[in-house]
Amino acid sequence: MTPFLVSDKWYDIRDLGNLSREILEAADRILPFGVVYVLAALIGFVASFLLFVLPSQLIVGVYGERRIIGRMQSRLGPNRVGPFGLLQPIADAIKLIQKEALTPTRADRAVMYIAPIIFVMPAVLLWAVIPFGENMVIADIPVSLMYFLAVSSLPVIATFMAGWSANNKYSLFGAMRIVSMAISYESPLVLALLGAVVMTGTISLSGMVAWADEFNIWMVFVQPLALVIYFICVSAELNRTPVDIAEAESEIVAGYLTEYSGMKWGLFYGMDIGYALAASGFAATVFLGGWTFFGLEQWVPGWLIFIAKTHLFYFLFIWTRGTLPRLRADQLMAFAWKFLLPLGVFNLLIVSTERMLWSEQDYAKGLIYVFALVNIILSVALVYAWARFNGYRPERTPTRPRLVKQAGGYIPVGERS
Amino acid sequence: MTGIIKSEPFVINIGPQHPSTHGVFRIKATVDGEKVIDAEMVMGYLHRSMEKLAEERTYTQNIPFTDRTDYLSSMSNNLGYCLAVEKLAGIEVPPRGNAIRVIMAELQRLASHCMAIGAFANDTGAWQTPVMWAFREREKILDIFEVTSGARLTCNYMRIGGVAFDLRPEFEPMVRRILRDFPPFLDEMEGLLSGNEIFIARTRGVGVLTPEMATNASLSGPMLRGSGIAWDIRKADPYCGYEQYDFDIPIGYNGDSYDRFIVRLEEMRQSLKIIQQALDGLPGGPFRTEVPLALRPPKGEAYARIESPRGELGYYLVSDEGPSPYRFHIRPPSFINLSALKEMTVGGTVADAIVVLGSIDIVVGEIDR
Amino acid sequence: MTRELTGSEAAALAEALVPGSVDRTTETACYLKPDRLVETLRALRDDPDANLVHLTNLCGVDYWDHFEVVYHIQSFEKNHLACFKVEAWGRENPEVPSVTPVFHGAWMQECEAYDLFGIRFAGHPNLYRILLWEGYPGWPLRKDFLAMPGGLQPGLGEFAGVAPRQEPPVKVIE
Amino acid sequence: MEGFGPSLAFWVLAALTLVAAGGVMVSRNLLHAVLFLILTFIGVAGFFVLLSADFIAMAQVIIYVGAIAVLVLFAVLLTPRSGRDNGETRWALPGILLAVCLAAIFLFVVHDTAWNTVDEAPAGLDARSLGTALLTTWVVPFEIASVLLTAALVGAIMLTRSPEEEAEDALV
Repeated sequence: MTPFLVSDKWYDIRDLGNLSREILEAADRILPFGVVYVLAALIGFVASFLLFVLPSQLIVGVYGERRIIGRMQSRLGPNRVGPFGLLQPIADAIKLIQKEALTPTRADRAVMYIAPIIFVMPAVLLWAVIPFGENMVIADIPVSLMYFLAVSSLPVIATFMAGWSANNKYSLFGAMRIVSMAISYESPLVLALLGAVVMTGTISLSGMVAWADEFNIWMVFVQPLALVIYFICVSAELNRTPVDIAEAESEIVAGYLTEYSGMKWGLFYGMDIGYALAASGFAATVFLGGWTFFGLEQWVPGWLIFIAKTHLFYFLFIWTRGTLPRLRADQLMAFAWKFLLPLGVFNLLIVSTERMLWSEQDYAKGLIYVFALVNIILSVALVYAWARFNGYRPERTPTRPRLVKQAGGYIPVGERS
Repeated sequence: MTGIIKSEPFVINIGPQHPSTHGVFRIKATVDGEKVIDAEMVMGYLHRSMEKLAEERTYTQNIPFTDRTDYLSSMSNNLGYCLAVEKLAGIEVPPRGNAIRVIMAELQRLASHCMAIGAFANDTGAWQTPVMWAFREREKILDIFEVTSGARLTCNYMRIGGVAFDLRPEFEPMVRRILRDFPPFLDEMEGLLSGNEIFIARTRGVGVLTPEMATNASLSGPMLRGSGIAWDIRKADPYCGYEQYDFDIPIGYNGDSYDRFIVRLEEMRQSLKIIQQALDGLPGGPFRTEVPLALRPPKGEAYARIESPRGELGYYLVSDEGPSPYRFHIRPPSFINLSALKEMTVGGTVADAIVVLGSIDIVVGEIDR
Repeated sequence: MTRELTGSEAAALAEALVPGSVDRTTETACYLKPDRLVETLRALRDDPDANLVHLTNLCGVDYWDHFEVVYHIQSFEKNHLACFKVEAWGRENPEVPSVTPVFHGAWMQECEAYDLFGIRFAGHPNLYRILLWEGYPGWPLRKDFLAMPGGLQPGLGEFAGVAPRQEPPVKVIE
Repeated sequence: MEGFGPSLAFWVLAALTLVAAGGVMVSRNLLHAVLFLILTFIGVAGFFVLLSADFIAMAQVIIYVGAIAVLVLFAVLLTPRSGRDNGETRWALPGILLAVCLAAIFLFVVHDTAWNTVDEAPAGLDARSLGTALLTTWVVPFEIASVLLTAALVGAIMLTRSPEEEAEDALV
């Protein structure tokens, strides 16, 4: 199974967890009790910032997003600072730090100051439970899926605080919208994830990866509808473009960020990308099999596979951002309650039935592929049927105007000219 | 027990510094939650008193002013003013001059509509992609203007009695390239926006204008045609020989923002048709009638109008036989197209108001003059 | 080709609908009596023969002793354009009736004419200074405007909104 | 609970929760009170973690912080009086008296009850056993609670409907 690398040894590069564990245990033998954990936390913070936050969130996130969007918009994107413009995010950050952080006179200063800090913390905490590879998870708690949902509900509070405290009507609009959207989109999101939970029978992310590894199938094939619902809901919660009504720049200027400037704004901006990456990582873990790739992880380090999957998913966010217009707030609410929520319930019903059948068959391995096929067909049919039921008739919209040869008065729609 | 959640109406200023007002223009909107219950326009931030200034300068010196009213379609503005002066003084333009004018005006319509649909898509929230694509094409047209007139935005190319310079040899291949490249771009734009469910959901049924309302509110251009009224001054009152060209008037169905968008898109196709015909049949000969620099038209008045990209652009000139106009009035299409803004926005949400404003396609330089 | 009605043609249309509404005619325009203006334009708008439904242009002109308000109204179906005018005498408080009840599109243009000429439009729902700010001294498009504050020569000194300096640096018109 | 870390965590969390709870009472701005309430919820979730009830801690954060607090924020924003502070109330003195009485009862109960202590965390506090318990042993209370919540949902919708909306629906 292990062709050229020896497993379970600290020098096995496929598994960085071994290395860090070896180092920790060695240090624990030398240092007095407890000190090593404080040291490890400090080193871990610095190292994760240097090794992960900086390259992944700043370089790949900001730079990659700007380059890809630039390519989609037939322009170049950042290409001046450093090789290929790679240092552009760092230059931006330095610029933002130098800028004055203005606070409006009548603003609620304390709340406005705390909001970006509260916004940043969950973005970092989210990564604690995501397995990067075998044994490479910071806190392998048994309820890690719940943990992810719980922590990711915190930034809503921070954005609300930001919008409300700035004493600006646009900000207040943004705060109102984000609060109503958080309420609406939390329920279909949880319903969609429940499908995956019921299928795997665990709420631990490592358990889900192990399930994908065991049955050699990714959750996305078993639960395609859940992934679609998850993607839409998470876009809404993260304020990504098709549904970024909370900071809709053409309507309410910048929403809850209107009065922010300098690094306070920079934290919001940077962590938006951080959340999008965390959500992508979560999706890669739950739906795309995490660090496994049908056996390829024996040859390639698992964490590389995981990062590739994460950025594949993140590319979806960028793609939708570069393509789609924005929905209106009331349309979004209607979409969540009338479309996503019923679909989520249907999906849960289907997956529960399948799970029951499956458990009666003693979790036969072949049956899961049948389920996958059935679910893909059912999902398409369900979306189509529910859209028709909601009165969706695409053929009613003519996309070309009528043409007339001669100028004159009003021509009613029925009349040919 | 009533049990109704009541929200307090409050006033928000959309503008003057706002990403979607396309300049310093302000809507004072009273909103109840997200719903607009009253809208009031505040304008004049860019008022430069052009009509007064023009009374102190000669007829020829006034041409650069017209560049700066609607700075997104300076060729059309030049043309309208020159037509008014020619009508007042009874000057004939040679056929080559007319053909060049038509090509320029139609290229300007392409450039201006690029901006209009790009900015409109931006207002619906499409994050910059349509506007960038539109700008890519617009740049090519501005390059042609640069080659021909020396300026990209404020061209100052038309003259009383013709145009300022003859065409350069590079001109024709550049226009042919536009004719080749533009239809694929329009198809691309249609693929990106016209059939997009979100775009349709955002614009269909938003800012509906009935034909009666559109007529009564003096609207013109794509606003009028979007409401189903077949009215195009190029057809109804041809100038510069538009009667020789074969083209159609696109008209909409319900008069909503989406109709105005597809009308603009189709107008670009029609413009390409006109340019093709005008370029194929470009006559030789002089491009300008010689006109005295200090022109003194006979006593009288003239109202001449053209179909500018935004609608009916009229110039009303009164002459007292002096070297400068006694009265110089511009009938700005985007100013008068705003007449129905309140009727279109009230009852919708703030997001709808932005879409409606985008569909009107205002240029603040023209509103305030 | 749009037919531009001559003054007498336009007068005939107006006179047929509202007798006694025409003041006089010129070659290009038909002068209406101010007190019959709204009535006449409404009749012309509703009459299927005249069908003057689209008020294209509305503007004021200052002729020193009187002001004229010019209305260009066109028909889509008949494809003709008529020019009507009304006169307002006196420089202190010129007033003409507002046609906003007939043509909604007139309201902004009337505001503009009020703003720049000081012509009051009686019956306008909300006549305010649309381009300049409330309290701006003077009416900029009047012919005597630049000579007004402190009697300054046009193009040489200060704007009307600025208080004149103690010693005007420019020559004063006698 | 033993060891330095958990003890420290307990005292920090206790201080945080108490200060935040005090903040809810004394803050004059309604929105600040809600934000302090959220902090209190998070502190309580921390206690659940200390009690090795991970699932309940996470549920506490999801439901109370993610949903209920957001709903409260929403309600406060929609209330026209939210701009005013709530400091000027005639009920300050009775409120304090009530709080003192309540505190006395709690202290009495805490002091007088013979708490039995265990050395290690009880087994079966994970999500699976919780779900099994809810859907087997406690299924009747669970269902009754669900029906109650559904009734509350329907009632809330009915109460917030305006007469105009009802008239619109009647036409359709």
